[in-house]
Formats: sequence, structure tokens, C-alpha cells
Amino acid sequence: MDLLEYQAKQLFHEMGIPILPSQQINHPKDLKGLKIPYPVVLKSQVYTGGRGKAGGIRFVENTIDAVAAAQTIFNLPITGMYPAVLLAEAKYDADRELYLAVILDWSARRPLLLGSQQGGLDVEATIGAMQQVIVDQEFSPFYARRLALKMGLQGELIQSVSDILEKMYQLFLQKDLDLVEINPLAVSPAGELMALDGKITANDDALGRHPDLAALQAKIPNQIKTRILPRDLSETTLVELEGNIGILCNGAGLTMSTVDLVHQAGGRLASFLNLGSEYRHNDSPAVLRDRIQQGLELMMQSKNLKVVLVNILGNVMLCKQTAEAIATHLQRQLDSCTTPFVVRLVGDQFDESRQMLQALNLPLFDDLDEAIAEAISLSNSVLRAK
Amino acid sequence: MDLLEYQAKQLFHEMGIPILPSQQINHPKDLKGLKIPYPVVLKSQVYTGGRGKAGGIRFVENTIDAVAAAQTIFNLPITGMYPAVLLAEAKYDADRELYLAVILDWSARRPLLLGSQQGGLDVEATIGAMQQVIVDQEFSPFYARRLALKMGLQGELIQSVSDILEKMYQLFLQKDLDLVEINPLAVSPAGELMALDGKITANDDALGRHPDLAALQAKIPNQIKTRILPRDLSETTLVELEGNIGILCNGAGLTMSTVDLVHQAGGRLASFLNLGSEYRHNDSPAVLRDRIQQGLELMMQSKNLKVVLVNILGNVMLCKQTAEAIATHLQRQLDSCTTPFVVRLVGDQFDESRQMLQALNLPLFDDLDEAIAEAISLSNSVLRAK
Amino acid sequence: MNFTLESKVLVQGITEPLGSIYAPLMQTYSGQILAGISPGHGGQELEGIPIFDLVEQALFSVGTVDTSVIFVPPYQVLDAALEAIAAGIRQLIVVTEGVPPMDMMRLCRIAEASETLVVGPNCPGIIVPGQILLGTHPAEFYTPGKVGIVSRCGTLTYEVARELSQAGFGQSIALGIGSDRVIGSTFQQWLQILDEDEETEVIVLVGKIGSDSEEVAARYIIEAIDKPVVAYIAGRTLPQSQYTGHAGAVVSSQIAGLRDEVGTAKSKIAALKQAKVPVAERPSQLPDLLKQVLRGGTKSSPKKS
Amino acid sequence: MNFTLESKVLVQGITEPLGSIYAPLMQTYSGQILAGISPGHGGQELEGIPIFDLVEQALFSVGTVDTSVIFVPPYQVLDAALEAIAAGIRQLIVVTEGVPPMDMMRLCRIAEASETLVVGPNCPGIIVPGQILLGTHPAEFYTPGKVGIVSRCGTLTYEVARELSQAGFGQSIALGIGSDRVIGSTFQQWLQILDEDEETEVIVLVGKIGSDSEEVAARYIIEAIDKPVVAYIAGRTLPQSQYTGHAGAVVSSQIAGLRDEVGTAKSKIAALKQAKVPVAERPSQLPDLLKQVLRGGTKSSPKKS
Repeated sequence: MDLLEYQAKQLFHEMGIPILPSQQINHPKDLKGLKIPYPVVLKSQVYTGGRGKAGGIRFVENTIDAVAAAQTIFNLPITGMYPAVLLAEAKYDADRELYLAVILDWSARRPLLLGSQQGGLDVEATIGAMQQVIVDQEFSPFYARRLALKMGLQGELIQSVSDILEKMYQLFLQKDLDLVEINPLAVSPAGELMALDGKITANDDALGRHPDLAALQAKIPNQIKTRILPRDLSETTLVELEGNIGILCNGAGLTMSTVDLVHQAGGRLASFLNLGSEYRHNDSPAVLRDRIQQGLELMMQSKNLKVVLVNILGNVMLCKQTAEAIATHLQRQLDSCTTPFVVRLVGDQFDESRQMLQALNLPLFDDLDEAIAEAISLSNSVLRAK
Repeated sequence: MDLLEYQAKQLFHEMGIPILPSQQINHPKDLKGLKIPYPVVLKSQVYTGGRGKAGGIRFVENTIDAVAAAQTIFNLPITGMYPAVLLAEAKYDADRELYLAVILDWSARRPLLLGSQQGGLDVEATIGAMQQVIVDQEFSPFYARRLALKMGLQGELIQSVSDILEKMYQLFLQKDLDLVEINPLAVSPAGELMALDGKITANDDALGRHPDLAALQAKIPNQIKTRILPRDLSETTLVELEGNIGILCNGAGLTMSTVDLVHQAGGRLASFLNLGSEYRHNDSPAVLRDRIQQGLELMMQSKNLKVVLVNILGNVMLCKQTAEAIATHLQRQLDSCTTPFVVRLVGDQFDESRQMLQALNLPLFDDLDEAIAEAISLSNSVLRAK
Repeated sequence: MNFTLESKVLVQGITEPLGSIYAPLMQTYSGQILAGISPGHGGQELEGIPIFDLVEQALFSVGTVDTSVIFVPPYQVLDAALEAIAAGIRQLIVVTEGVPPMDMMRLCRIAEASETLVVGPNCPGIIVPGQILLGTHPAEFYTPGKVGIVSRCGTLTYEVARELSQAGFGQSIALGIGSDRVIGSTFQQWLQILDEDEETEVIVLVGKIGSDSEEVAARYIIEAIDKPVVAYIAGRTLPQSQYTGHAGAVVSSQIAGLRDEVGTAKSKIAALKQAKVPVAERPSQLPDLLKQVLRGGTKSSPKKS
Repeated sequence: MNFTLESKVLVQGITEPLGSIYAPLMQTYSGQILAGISPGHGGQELEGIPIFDLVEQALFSVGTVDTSVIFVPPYQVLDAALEAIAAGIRQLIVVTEGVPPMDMMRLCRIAEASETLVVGPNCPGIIVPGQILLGTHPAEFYTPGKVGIVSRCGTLTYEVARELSQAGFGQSIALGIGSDRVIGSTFQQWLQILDEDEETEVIVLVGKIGSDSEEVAARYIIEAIDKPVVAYIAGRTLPQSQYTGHAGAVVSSQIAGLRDEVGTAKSKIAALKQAKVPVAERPSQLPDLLKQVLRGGTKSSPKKS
């Protein structure tokens, strides 16, 4: 989960990382009560980068200009999204601008400190100058000093920049973050440091143990909730495409593979839906049945859906459980639903399951290629029938 | 530094350890605004144990009784100390009472979890039933479960008591504590847990990085500040005895040894003062000189002081620095101070230092036994002169 | 590696929903589950498997154990794993999905220091067909043989195993290393283990788009693996933005200086081809590729035929 | 143990007040200080000793180092020590007083795992007279010889060394293990090291009241030490409540089930006498005791004379 700039800065502040005096603006008229002296920077609070280039950051000298600028920014979509909040912030005279970040190095299975003397720009533009330090063992501040030196810092900046990095690392660790970034970290002519912009990405798997971050998630406008990956039953995500076959599958790899096979066989997908892996610790058979049924209901919402292909693999009980769930779903919607189903299941209970589904006129396959051929054939006949 | 019960419970609460509804009472009349329903327990907030036996804990049923009881408790000294605050707390029906603690095991250089099913009593009385678990590697909750099992707990109590222990450990670690103790931890008939009394000792060396705890220290009444060991210059502690020789020394071992030697040679001490070890990272020569002078000034306040014996050992520069500090002190107090000094110093600069002190009629020795003999002889001659 | 008929196994989280489903299935397969752990349930039994409150308590009662299969809730996985390590168990299989990366990083650091093999999390575990089941693999899909399957997927692993079994290619071992970004043992570690395993003649690597795991594995195959390897990568026809993993992963790869296209099917297939690893277009093509590489012998400097 | 003329030494915190006093004294003694560390001061020098910002940077420039002497402020000691350990240094001497116990516990745990010897904190360090000075010992008090002094005190160690030197008993090594309650290496560790050290013929143990260190050491002498040991304990005439250490220590000892009187001079002297260790009444009595034990030969089963 990404945090907005002002939310990230709130966490910086709690951790003792210096930020400028700032104020949250929910409406242009809030600027009349501004407590920060002009000149002031107004910044669109959106989740995407590039807001500067898009016109989402403006410097203003007085209240009249500020209200006008705020109105403009509130009405300026950035990659399709409008800000719900602006941040009004004091201006700062930076002598130099640095880049600092702490991220997870997934391959090394360790946290990674990143830094560069070329802050303030797009990360992509400065990858060449980026210095890295892997936090190989338990963190200690010397890792931060190691980065400061690799960045080419000297004198008192070694210690002061390391101190900021140490606080970023503590935040990263305490809040289970995927990313904490300060860009730019301004250095004043006197050598003082100031986090001018910041980015925090919280780990979705860990949100359950950070109620403060989870509360921020609740505030995210619906328009961008699709950025959140499916985690529990209520968030199983339907991916919609332009064809007419719907795939309901369990497990990311099997879903991808089934999508590939349909495409390779000339089919076109209306949507696909991954019910998730089997490895959720609380997946009892009842939960699984519910999830299959909810998945089917979600699937039926896809546009252009003409055929549903169900491909579910798992332990010995899953075959019959899936057949039961499909049967229950169809019986419930008997009148409204005329979309044909092709079901592929495997297991000891295959014959039993076949009988159950045959009663509903549903073909059951244990060979995936055959099931796919049937689904495509059905989708073509539907097309021809048009 | 010890915390009072109500301060400890505040930390428990922040950590999510259940405590009863309670209210701080600074004056008996505060009880008129009590927000906790009767019956209520009033507890004297003093640093020593045994307050129950001493009458510092009373159950009251209504406001009139409460005000009277509070007046009594405020006026009841416990081991010589009066409470500045009482704690008014709801009553709790406990089915069983447990003991839990986390302490430092100094010998093993590891934290130690302690627990017993015989809570609510003096620790000393239940040492036999006390179970221990050493936290050998990085803490993980299984250490707490290990203790719960050793304590003989079963069923859901294993997990719920472990959860409390885990929170106690987090507090211990985060706040650099020497001790965190819950005694008793009440178990209700429904299996719910409640910390009825608690004790926290913060580590004095670590107070500098815990401003919240240091602020509590500032509130400790002067009468019991002597419990705090000397840490910096302002707190060098003078230990006063009944004799007439004062010893000024550097380092605990050397101070003890000098005290022993004077006693063994038949001398009687008015006081002794340890200037502290040489290993404070910020001890520049100037700081050392200041500390010697402040030590001498403090020493002069001892009752019955007739002779001062200075015994300071250290690096090559210390000999002359000490002589200079003594000379400065004496010159400053030339008129008021007639107490004879015996100085023992060792080092390359001994001769130079001797000349400096000879000018002030001070004998300088490099042999400790000789210096002690001289000090005792001087103290005896003072006695005879009486 | 010790995954044989002789292995002694513990199940942590045996009273959790997943644990109570799979522990009996594992026990049915080869009867090697000596005990289950579930704090507060000590003294109970699950289909004949005795339950203890604490790992060390179980070991005191049933003796030494080689492997623990962990089904506890995600935020308790680190603790369960550290408990097992502290009790001297050096092979852990974490089935549970959703373990926070920070916990896995700490577990990996401690596992490395204690030379503990951690499989998973978010994985189906290990099956040695005909010998031992340590996880969720549907045993009926597997047959004993000479193919080692190492996969980054769950259910897709079953699909691949089923295709191989039906085509007469039994398996020496099959395992899923876990679908999460931070996992214990990697493709490289398992390629090495299978390269040295006497029962394994040829290796099937099953991957999917997202992360750089397959690219790194391909590089490792060039450097260190002698036995023939064939691969299958799922997601080759997916719209690129889908399933290429978590935003943090992308940031991480980009910042770490990896080229943009890491994680795509194209990048993975190219890397594998460079390592001379034939890549199947679909699972059902794997048996043909296996026949080809086995006809061609080992990849290089054959140690045994 | 490698504390000889050949040892290579680093000073961490060389620009701190204590560091800037003692680094030059150590350098004068035997010229083995290759570098000093002080972040932000890289490129400077202190009386000819080059200063670096980071330990690994220093090692890159001056080569391998055996020992680091640490003078940084107390809350930075853990970090400095971990930095040295990460750079491969396996002997640390922490002079600084006031290190929080929690930091020392973590340092001890990591030092044990990496087999690092940590002397201190709050200690005068080590001197091998005529060879090397690693800490604050006033070199003029020491002479080369065969007596190993291991002490829990600072300045009292100097006093003892001076008495011995004046009586003709030179020292093979003298060290203070630190006055704090949580210290790296213990009496037991050093008794063992000195028992095995070929240059040491007899051991002088210097203790003081408070803590159970001397009692534990006495037990260890009975079990494991062959060479003769004599002792001196300071504080035998002190009022009992004074200097018996921190309140936490008392709680800890009591709860840990130790008998109340642990920490007193009486308890320590009794324990040492039980270990057949003669205890001097005053430092100036130590030479006489040394003569007696040396006349009597080693304590038991002599390995060498």
C-alpha cells in the first residue's frame, strides 16, 4: 500500500526526521487560514510520480495566488486521478539535494540501503549514480555510514545523513515497509538536512499488525483501490479483457498457465479470476466453498462473458467440494444464468463429481486440453449463433 | 531508577498489558471527583515494598471512607517515606494470582524470564517455586511459552500468559529496563488476565536515551534521590561515616582498597568520595581537574573532617593535573580552610608535583602505606589537640 | 537433505484449519508424523498424532526430528520457525501464505547462521513419491521416478506432475519453493541439491512471470548445474501489467539496476535458452522435451548417465 | 589471544577526549596503532596516526588488524563493536564507561556467535609489559615478568601492578575485565587463557565487593585452573550497604536463588579460600603470597614448573 506524501511526512516527523512546516488543504478556502508564512509550495497529493511535470506543484506568494493555484490543482487529474488533498509547505533553500531509500532486496532476502548525491530527479534518471549497501546482519548504524561514504559524502554530512538513514531504517523495520524513500533530502548551505519529499510503501501482508497504517488504507479513494492486490475473500480481483471466455482458477501459476493455454488454442478471454493459493492458514473446506461461490458470482459480472471455464486443482477433497460449490451456485441462479460452464477437476472423487454435475448438464473433464477445447468450441458456437 | 506503581502501570497500558481502571490521587479531596465505581482500593505510591503490611493499602466502599483512608495513607510513612501520590483503583476478583518478571541475568549476560503460580506474595517467599527461562538468542514468543509451561500452566492460559510476557519483554527491551515485574497477575474465573501490581526499574546508564523515563526521574522527591548512584559530575556521592579522615579517590576498587587500608591501620573515616573511573569517554584533562576540585569542595562539607587523604592514580598526566587542582582549590580557600591534606600521587611528574605542593606546605607521598600512616598520625594529633 | 522413509516429521499448527486437513493426509502417505504442536492443545490427539504445547516438549517425548511442516497463521510463522530451530530442527517447510517479508528476512538470516533449510513460505512443500509427503501435494498426481521438479508455483506444480506421471515420467522429488517474493530456499539452492541427488536424472523447473527468480536460476544453471534441465514458464500470453508482482518488487528491481524487462516471460525464456534449457510452451509438451534431453545425455561434463 | 609486538591495532573514537589522550600513549608504547576511526574526520591525522571514517576503509588502507580499542561514547559502543566485528576484527577492548546493559547483551550474543573476544566495557584494557599497551594502564607501573593480573577494577589494578613491580614481580600480562555488571569476557575466560599462556606462571586475581563474579571465578578455579592463583578483594571493611552494586543486581541475585550474602567480602573470601586461593589483606601483601605459592609449586597436577 502506498502512502501519500503528507502521510509519509507524518511518519517521518514521528521518527524525528526533519520536515518543513506544512498544512493539509482539503479545500481551496482552507488557504485563508494558512499558518505558514509565504512563499509557500502547494503540492497535489496523488499516488503517482511525475506530478511536478504535470503541473501538480506550484509556488505561490500570497493568499489570492494560493487559492487560485489550489483550485487549478484540485481540478488537475494526474494520470487520471484527482487529488483529495493538497499539501501546503514552506519553501526551502537547498544547497544540494540527495536521494535516500530503504527497500527490500527480494533476491538477497535482506534490506537494502540506497543513496545518491543526485537527488530531486526521477529515480530512473539517476540509477547510474545510485549507491547500495546490503544490511546483511542485524542493522547497526555503521551500515548507514557505509552508504554515506559510498555516496561520496564527507565531514559532518557523513554523520548527519547516516542519522537520517538510521531513522528511515527504524521506520522501515517497525512499520513493515516495502519502501521508504526521501527524494530529495535537501542540504542547506549550513549543512542542515530537510526531507522535502518522501514516499512510503507499506507491505500489504503486514498491514494486519499495523492498525495505524491500515486506517490510512481505509481512507484511500475507491478510484485507485485497484492498486491493492487481492488479500482476502472480499478482495479477490477479477481481471477483465476483451474476449468472451471466463477462467476461474486457483493459484497464480495455474491461472496464468490456463490463460496461456486458452490463448494458444485460439480462445479469447473475457476475464480471469484467481481464487488464490491453497496456503491460507485458515482455509477450512467451508471457507473454500464460499470462496468458489463468491468467485463465480464475481465472474458472472464480466462483460461479454459467454463461457465459464473452471479449472481447480488441489487435495483429495477439493474435487467434490468444487463440484458441490458449482452445483449450489447454479441451482441458486437457475433462472437468471444461462452461461454455459466447462469444468475441469481431478481426483479420486471425479466420478462422483461428474454425476453431480451431469444432473445439471455440465460437462466435467479431467484433461485440461480437452476442457479448453470444449470451452473454445462453446464460445465459438455462441459467436456463430449471434 | 525505580518507577512508582502508577508510572509502571502507565507503561503497561501503553504496551497493551491489561490494567484496572485507576486514578491518580494527589490530595484526599481529589476523591470527590473519583470516576471509578466503589468499592475501590487506595494504594500508597512509595518506592519500597511491604506497604500492604505497613497499612499503605486500604479498601474503601464510599467517598467518606475514602477521604478518611486517603488522609491516613498520606500521613503514613513507609520505611521513612511519605507518598506524594495515591493510586485509586477498581477492585478485582481474582481466581488465581501469578508472578511474572523479566530481568537482566548479569552472569549469563542475557535477559531472564521469571514466573511462578504463587503470585501476590513477597518474591523472597516464593523463590523456591520460581521458574526461569534464559533468552539465549534474539527473543521470540516461544521463550515466553517455554516459561508458561515450566510454570505448569495449561490450556488457553499458556497463550494468554505468554502474550503478557511478550509485551513485558518488548517493554524491557524498548525502554532499557533492569526489571519489569507483574505481581500479582490476576487470573479471573473466566481466564482473563489483569496486572494488579507492577514494578519497573529503568537502567540508569540508558536514561539518556529515554527522555520519557528521565522526565519521571526529575519528579522523584529529593528525600529518596540518594538511591540514585552517581553518574555525572553533579552527582558524585559523598559517603559519610563517623570518624575524622576524609578520602578522595578515583575508581571504586581503589577507593574501597584505600578505605580498607585506613581502617586496617586503625584510622577512622569521616567520609570517602569516589571521583569515578577514568573511562568516561568525555573526560578531557579540563573535566578531570574540575571534577577533582568539585570533589574536594564536596569533601569539605563532611562533618568531623579533620584530615583529607587524596589518593589518585592514573595516566602520566594525571599526577601533575591533580597537584594543580589541589593547589588551585587550596589557594581559592586559603583563609577558610585549615584542614590538613595528605596527598598520594605517582608518576613521572612526581618531583614537579611535589615542588608545587611543598609551596603550600602539603606533604606528597608516592607510597600509599606511608601516606595513610601520615593521615592517621595527623588525625590522631588533631584528636589529642582537642 | 533428508527426505526419505526414515525421516521423522513434526507438524506445527496442527490444529489450524490447514494443519488439521493436511497432517492426516501426510500421515496416511507414510506415517512419519511423530507429533503435532499447538500451544494450549497439549495432551490431545489428531487422528492418532499426539499434540504438544511446545516443540522441545514434543522432542523430549518422541525423540529427534528432521523436519517440521509449519501451518501456523502468518504472523506466527517466524516464531514457530525460530522455536523449531532452537530445538535443533534443521529442515523447515512453511506452507502458510502471507508471512510479512520483514519476518522472512529475519528468518533467512537466522536460518543461514544455523544452516537450516527453509522451504517456503506460501508453498506446497515437498513430495518424494512413494516415500514421504511434506506439505499439500495431492499424492495421486505423483509417481516414483527420476525427474526432479522444482517449482515456484503451487497448483501448477500438481498439473505439471500429473502430465509427467501420465507420460510415464515418475518423480524423484517434487517441491514448490514458494510463491512469495521473500522465500527461504531458492531455485539455485534446489538446483544444486537436485544436481547432487543420486535419485534425480533430470530437472524440471517450473516458473511464472514476475520477479527475477528464473533469470537468476538460468545464470546459475550455466555456472554450476551438470544435469539436464527443462523448464516451463506460465504467463507468456498475459498482459504485461498483470501479475508482474508487487509494486515494491518493481521499484526494487529498477533501483537495483536490473533492466526494465526483468520479470517478463520474454526475459525469462531468453535467459533459460541462453542456459541451453529447453522451455516447454505448455505443460503437456514437457514429456517430449524430457525425452529429447535424456536422449542427448547430460548438459555438460556428464558425471553419471 | 594475540597481544604481542606483532599485533596490529585500531583505535575507534580516536578524536574523542579519552581516545585522543590514550591513542598517542599507546602508540608511544609500541607503535602498533595502524589507524584511528572517527566518522567525519577521515583524512586527518592524530600525532602521525591516520584517521578514517569507517573501519573497513581503514583496513582497506592499512591491511588486517587484530584488535580494536574502543573509546566512542557509551551509546555508540555497540555500533562501533559491530562495525569492527563485521570488518573481521576478533579482539575488542571497550574502555568507555556507561554502556547500557541491553547493548552489552546484544554485543555478547553476537560476539559469541562470531567468536570475538570482548574486553570491557568500563575497563583499563590490557598491557603486556614491554610489548603492547591496549588501553589506559600507566605503563610506568608495569615491568615484564611472569605474573598474570586479571582484575575487575581500574585504578586498583595499577596499584596492584605497582606493588608487584616494586617487589620484583614483573607481569606477563595485566588486564581489567571491566567494572560494569554486564561485561564481555569474564574472570573464567581469562583464568583459562592465562592458565594456557606460556608466559604466565602465576595468576593474581583482583576483585571487589558487589556482584557474584569472584564467587563464580572461585568455583571455576576449583574445576579448571592448574596454575597457582592469589587474590586481593577490595571493600572488606566497607559498610555492607555501600558499593554492593546496583539495585537491579541485588534483585537479580535474589530472584535467581543465590544466597543473600553473595557479593560481600566475606562470601568472596570464603569462596576463594575454598578454592585454595590465598587472599591478600592488602595489595602490599601480594608479593609475599606470590613467593609462598611459587615456592609451593602449582596448585595441582603441574603441567610445567
